[in-house]
Amino acid sequence: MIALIFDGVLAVTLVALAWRVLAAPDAFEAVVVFITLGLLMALAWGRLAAPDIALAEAAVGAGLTGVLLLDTLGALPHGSPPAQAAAHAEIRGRGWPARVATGLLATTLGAAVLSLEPRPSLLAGQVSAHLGQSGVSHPVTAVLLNFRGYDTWLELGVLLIAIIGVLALRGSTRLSGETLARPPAVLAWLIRVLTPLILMVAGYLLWLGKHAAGGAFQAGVVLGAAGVLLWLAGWHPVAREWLWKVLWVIGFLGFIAAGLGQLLAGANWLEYPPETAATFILCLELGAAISIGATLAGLFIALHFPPRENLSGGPNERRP
Amino acid sequence: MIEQNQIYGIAAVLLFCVGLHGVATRPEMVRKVIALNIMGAGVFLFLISVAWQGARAPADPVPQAMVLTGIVVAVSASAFALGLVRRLAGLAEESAAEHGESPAAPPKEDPK
Amino acid sequence: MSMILPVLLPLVGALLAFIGTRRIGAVGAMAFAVATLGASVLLTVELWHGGPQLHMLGGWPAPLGIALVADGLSAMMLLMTAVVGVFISGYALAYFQGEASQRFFWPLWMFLWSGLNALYLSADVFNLYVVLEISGLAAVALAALGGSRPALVAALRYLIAAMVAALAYLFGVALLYAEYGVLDLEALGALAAPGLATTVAIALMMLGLAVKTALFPLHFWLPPAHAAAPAPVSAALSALVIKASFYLMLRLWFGVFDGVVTFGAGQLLGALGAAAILWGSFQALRQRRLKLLIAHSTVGQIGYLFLIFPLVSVPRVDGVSAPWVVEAWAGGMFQVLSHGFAKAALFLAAGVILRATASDQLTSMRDLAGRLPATTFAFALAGVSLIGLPPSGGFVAKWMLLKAIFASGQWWWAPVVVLGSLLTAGYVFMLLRFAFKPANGPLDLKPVSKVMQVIPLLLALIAVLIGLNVEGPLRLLEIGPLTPFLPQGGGR
Amino acid sequence: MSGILNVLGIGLCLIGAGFFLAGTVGLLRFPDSLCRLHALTKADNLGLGFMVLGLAVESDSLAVAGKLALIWLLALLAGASACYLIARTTVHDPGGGPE
Repeated sequence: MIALIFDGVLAVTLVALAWRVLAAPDAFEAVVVFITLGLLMALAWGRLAAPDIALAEAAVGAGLTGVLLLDTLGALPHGSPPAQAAAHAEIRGRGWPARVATGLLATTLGAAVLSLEPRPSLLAGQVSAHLGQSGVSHPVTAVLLNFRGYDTWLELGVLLIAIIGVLALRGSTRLSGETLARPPAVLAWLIRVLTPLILMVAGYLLWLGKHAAGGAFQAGVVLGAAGVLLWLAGWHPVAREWLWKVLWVIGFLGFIAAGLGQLLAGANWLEYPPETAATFILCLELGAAISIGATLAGLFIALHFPPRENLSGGPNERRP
Repeated sequence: MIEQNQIYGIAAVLLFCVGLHGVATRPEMVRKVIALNIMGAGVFLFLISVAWQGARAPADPVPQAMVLTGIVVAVSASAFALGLVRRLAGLAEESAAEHGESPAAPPKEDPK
Repeated sequence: MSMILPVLLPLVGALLAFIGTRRIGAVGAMAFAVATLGASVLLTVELWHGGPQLHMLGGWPAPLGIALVADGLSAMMLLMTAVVGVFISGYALAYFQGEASQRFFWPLWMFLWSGLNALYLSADVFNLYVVLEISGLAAVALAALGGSRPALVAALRYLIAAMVAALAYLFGVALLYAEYGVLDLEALGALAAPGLATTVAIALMMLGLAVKTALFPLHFWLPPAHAAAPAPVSAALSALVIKASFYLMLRLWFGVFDGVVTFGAGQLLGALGAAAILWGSFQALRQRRLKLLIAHSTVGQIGYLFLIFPLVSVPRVDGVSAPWVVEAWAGGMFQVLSHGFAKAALFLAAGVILRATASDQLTSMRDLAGRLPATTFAFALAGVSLIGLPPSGGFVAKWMLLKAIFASGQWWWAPVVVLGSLLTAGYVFMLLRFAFKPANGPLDLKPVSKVMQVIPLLLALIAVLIGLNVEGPLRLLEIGPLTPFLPQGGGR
Repeated sequence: MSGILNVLGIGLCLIGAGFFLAGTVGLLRFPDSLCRLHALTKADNLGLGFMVLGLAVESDSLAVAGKLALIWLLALLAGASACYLIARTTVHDPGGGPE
């Protein structure tokens, strides 16, 4: 009973925070509340017995997305940019109709969700029945890398499209060239101390994925965070254009190499023999983690478009 | 009696709808991107509430894998959207600098 | 083996274009574009002789693994995409010559292509979400390539619409998974039964896909995005990308939820389609800028596709499909094909005019007939197909749709089809009138490469000529398990 | 024995929770950034410290207790640095900054 009350309070808090994110007059406040929402979401994942998601979401939802948003607010000039002004004009007068429509939608969806009856999933049963042949003992990793490895391969493609798209906006495939104000000494020191530790955590998570919560996604996200931190500290260990490109594509290429090799051996696309599946998965995961990390860090860095004059925007998008 | 995952299922629906409302009604682009992420969080929370199979049983791995994939897709799309926002702001500044004036005055925002 | 190639080859081309130097990238991507056409033809030939094809990814049978399934409908979409895709690629080689955006066009375009092919082959609702995101994100990134303010604003709006659509679709997938515990299309089709959660799931998925297809009134993002993109990109977006989400609507509606969807729901989709035909065509008539006109025409022409839903979603009598179902189906698919070729031709021809006159205004098209005869001819031919004059593919499409309309007794769609054609004729002739007007003074046109002039003409020719061979596409369509052709079925 | 340990663990966690509560109240009630930081760091360092101690008592292996200690150390490092950075910004730019 106490547990249910806790769940209820958490659920109400999540929704209230979401509302606050959208209602907050100040964009900076909205982002901070959004980050808080991400952290509380991690609690919800924990309550729903999904530690894999909690790990990834805390790092991405609250961490990287939050950093991207804050960084963007910092890069925008004071006040709303004209793009928002253009959009603003046509939004007027959608107050009550929109609220009623949202309410109706919420009622319908809510009714549909409550109409669901708990039943064991057919797929979950099949996953546990075939777990022994997958090469790993953690079912989430088995689904991601073996049973539905095709999804994971294509999803690495989505990351590649995002980085190519951002580079296209930038007009250059080069990441180096910008200089940032030197960070305070304490921050630089902290980051240098933490970096080896972060790398170790990423490796640990990667290895852990074989039999417990963890794996390429979580490790990759941690690597990405490390990359962002290093860059903020003014330390650019990877500056060469070709090296970045290799890091971005290596995970994707790994899947292609594995798939082609097996295809030529007469198997289906991304099919691994059960006896060597564990090795296949570990190699693919290593590549995927590196690519996810490099792409997330690369996205953050590439979003700092080459400097223009008078980039003096404050941290918040203030109300007039 | 309401089940634990139903509580989160309802919260998920509300997050989805609040996010959608934000995308439709908030004028600023950064806020729309945040609202999209809230919508996404709603879908993910719903998937995980579906995966829940009781306090003692491990959760269904398939929705968890779907959410992990979805999280990466969401962050990729958000990053690209923010790239567009920043490029637009940059263009506005450049054109303002060309015309020798400061960026256009921000529009008035309706008080909530 | 041949099942994965249409997905794999463009992806390898994309990687090559991204990693390689500018020159290697463009040439390599072009080579892989041709190879992708070859792979699509190969798969179609195998299908033609051997029936529907199945590939179990990872060696796991569905529903545990993801299945790739190719039937006649998939093959037709693959082939259309491949033919249009190769022409777009060839055009792009000339169009982007020496431009900075070239090195980003190729990887994004090849990613887009592989996403489309993966979509036609996938038989898994969640994998379809992933490939929708691949094609969606690549399409938005391509739409932003122009880099101008209007292009970026349009791309941002397009991205937000696409993201909302994808999330609505994903929520539907989640509801289906909660209800049935599987993701495979075939397994879902076998399990699906009427119920609140299922209805809401279908509604969410169709709504999301309708946004991506730009079905009226959810088309708001399309005209600016398609008009502001570089010409090869506009062609790909209008001819291919919106067709992909439409294909998925067909696949879900008739292939999976055939026993669940109702007559009324079909009528609703048809009504939206009818409104799209009238609204889009009328708006096109009012435009004074070339690319905006063509983009609005897309909104109108897409409407015809949605007439399939009311005409095919009719109750079966004694478990036998209504006799007009085949015609409705074929009419809709011919509209997909002919609009695909004709619209690609129009946007690519518009690119030629933009390059030559450096203007997007219709008035700047004066005396084009004398100066760019090939391009003007391409406009005329593509227009013939859009209007639906015999013997074009568009004529076959509209003729078959009308036949099905009268056979089904749903006569209320007939005036819409006719009026739509009249409005289309209106804007096509308006275009041609500008092109044949004598110039007021000397016009100096910039030279445009011959390749760019010939390719729109070839595409427009295809749009007309497919009307001469109705049998081939029909036989191809009949290969496969899609419900309308099954003698039995989950009758209501 | 395990009963006593259990009580001890819960008691330590409760003390930690008390520090967090006090810190939160301070964060909400104190007038300026520096005072708020003061409140925040107490919650971070002591609250988390007691929590970790309590959980370590409850845990059944040294490895888990070690990991918990590591978490506390990392939180201390990060908390101290973040606190310094915020304080530095406040001192350099007393009027500005997000309030």
